[in-house]
Amino acid sequence: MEATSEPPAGAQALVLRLEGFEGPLDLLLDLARGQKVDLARISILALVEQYLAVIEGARRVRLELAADWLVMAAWLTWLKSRLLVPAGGEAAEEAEEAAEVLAARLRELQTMRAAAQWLGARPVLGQDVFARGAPEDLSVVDRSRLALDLTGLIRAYLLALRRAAATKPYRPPTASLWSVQQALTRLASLMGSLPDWSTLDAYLPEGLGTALERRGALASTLLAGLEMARGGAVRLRQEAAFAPIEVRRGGEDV
Amino acid sequence: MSDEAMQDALRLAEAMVFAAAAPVTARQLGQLLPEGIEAEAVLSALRDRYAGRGVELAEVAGGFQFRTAPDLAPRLRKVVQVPRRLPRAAMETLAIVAYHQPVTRPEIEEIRGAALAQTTLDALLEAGLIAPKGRKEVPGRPTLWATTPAFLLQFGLRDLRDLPKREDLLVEPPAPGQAPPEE
Amino acid sequence: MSDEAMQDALRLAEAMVFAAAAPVTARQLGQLLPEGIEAEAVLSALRDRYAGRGVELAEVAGGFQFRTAPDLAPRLRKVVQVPRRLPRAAMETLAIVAYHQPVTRPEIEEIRGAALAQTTLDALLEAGLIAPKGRKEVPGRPTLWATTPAFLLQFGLRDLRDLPKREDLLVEPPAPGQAPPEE
Repeated sequence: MEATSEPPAGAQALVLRLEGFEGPLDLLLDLARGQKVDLARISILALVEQYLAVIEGARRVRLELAADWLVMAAWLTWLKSRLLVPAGGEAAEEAEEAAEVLAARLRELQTMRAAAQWLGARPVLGQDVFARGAPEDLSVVDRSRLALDLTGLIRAYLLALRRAAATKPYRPPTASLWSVQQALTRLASLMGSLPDWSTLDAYLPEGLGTALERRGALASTLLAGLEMARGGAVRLRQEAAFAPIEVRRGGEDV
Repeated sequence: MSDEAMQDALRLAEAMVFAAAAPVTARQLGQLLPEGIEAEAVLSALRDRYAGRGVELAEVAGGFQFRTAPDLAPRLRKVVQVPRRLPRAAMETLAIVAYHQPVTRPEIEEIRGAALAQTTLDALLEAGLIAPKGRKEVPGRPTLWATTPAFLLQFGLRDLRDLPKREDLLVEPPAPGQAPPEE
Repeated sequence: MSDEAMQDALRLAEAMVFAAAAPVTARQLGQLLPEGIEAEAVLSALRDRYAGRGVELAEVAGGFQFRTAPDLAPRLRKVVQVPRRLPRAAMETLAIVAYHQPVTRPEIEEIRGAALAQTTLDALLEAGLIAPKGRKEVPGRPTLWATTPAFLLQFGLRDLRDLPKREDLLVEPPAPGQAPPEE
């Protein structure tokens, strides 16, 4: 091939601006356009030879070539060898297919280049045409409504209570114990309204909260019962140790 | 000045005033116009051209700017609702009134463990979320506060019993001598 | 429709499109017009009124927007700040995304036959011209890219169907021996 001894003049020029191309496909497209026919009828074989001549020329001027340029060169060398075999064989068919894929890729790249040019030729907003520089905002903000939800309300409540608890010094709740005097009054007023021999429990006041209050009230009521039994107003009995203490009106005998 | 030159100047002035982010002065326009064309005359002609239209040329801040015709502005006005939040103190006070009503101001302060600013109370009153509900029969007869129907509406409640129960919200400190509530 | 009603509708449309920062749709205008007046007819009349003026009514990105006439650009650029044009690689990438969307980065690189520089992708993203649109269900799940409404706005397109057909892009074979038009 002639190119090996003397690369085409065009190829020499291309070598010098190889870096101006974005890659092997970019160069191939440029070479294809140089064939002065439309992309549907380019000669892939001629294209391959031109590309390989450029790579050869680049090597001669000891230009560092990126791997993708060499990969493309290797592939195109393979393609060239297949394109040169007589038509009809399996290898020739394979080569034709590969050549068609390459031609399709070149057409697609060319199409996208044309699309980019078409877009670039449009009047671009901010470059060639301008929208209103100071648009008017005619919207009015209404802040009269409140954004409230239950979750927020409850969170605020808990926060307030927690903060208040944290700031208040701890005061143990005052124990309200049922006094003997209160038990005396209650026992005296209730005596007779309950059946004979009721347990002391029945004479406890209502609304006793804690176990402590209950035990305190029971003790006061027992003391009151003992006090009244001393004067004979009531009688007390207990069937066995730790059994409930029962009480009844005093006076007449059973 | 030829009519063609004036038409060209008018187009340029129109485009310039339209595209500029700030009002355009006669001097700025003049720098773009060819010799012999007065910027003031062009702007005056431009104002006449837009007189009575949906957009008018207004003289503002020493320059010229297009503005929506005043009579159309109300029809173009869009109301954007931006609901505001209540400040934290107001939200806490509202929650306390909701759970403890009817409640006096000193009681609210006692529960919150902080003084209640008049502005906070005013904000809730103005929003119609709370209202006075009689007076407490103690010395000084302080006003009692309660929530309003507007409060229910705002929180999407049918009635006050729809509020989560206090017991479900609070783990109260265990009373002495009593087993602590389940953890 | 009476002439008076039409004049009023024209003024309203003019004011609305003028004031808005984004294109106004026929539907948005229709909501402001009285019964029996077609928004499309009003916008069409408005476009006729502004034809040949310094500011023109353009149909872009599904709506209508006033824009300065393209022939005034050289003079307006002297007074309006103009951002830099996109470099060729970015324009090509944008064209590929526009025609192949949704498309992955490896697919773009395959078509261009060159790696896609990060700066190119960044420039398109920053200009808001492309946006991620899900992921392709292949190993590695690469991001899919598509054009945005800002792309339509920027290039004055009503919608993506305004892009020329692929066949029409190559009708004219590239002039022989000519250097690529822009670098």
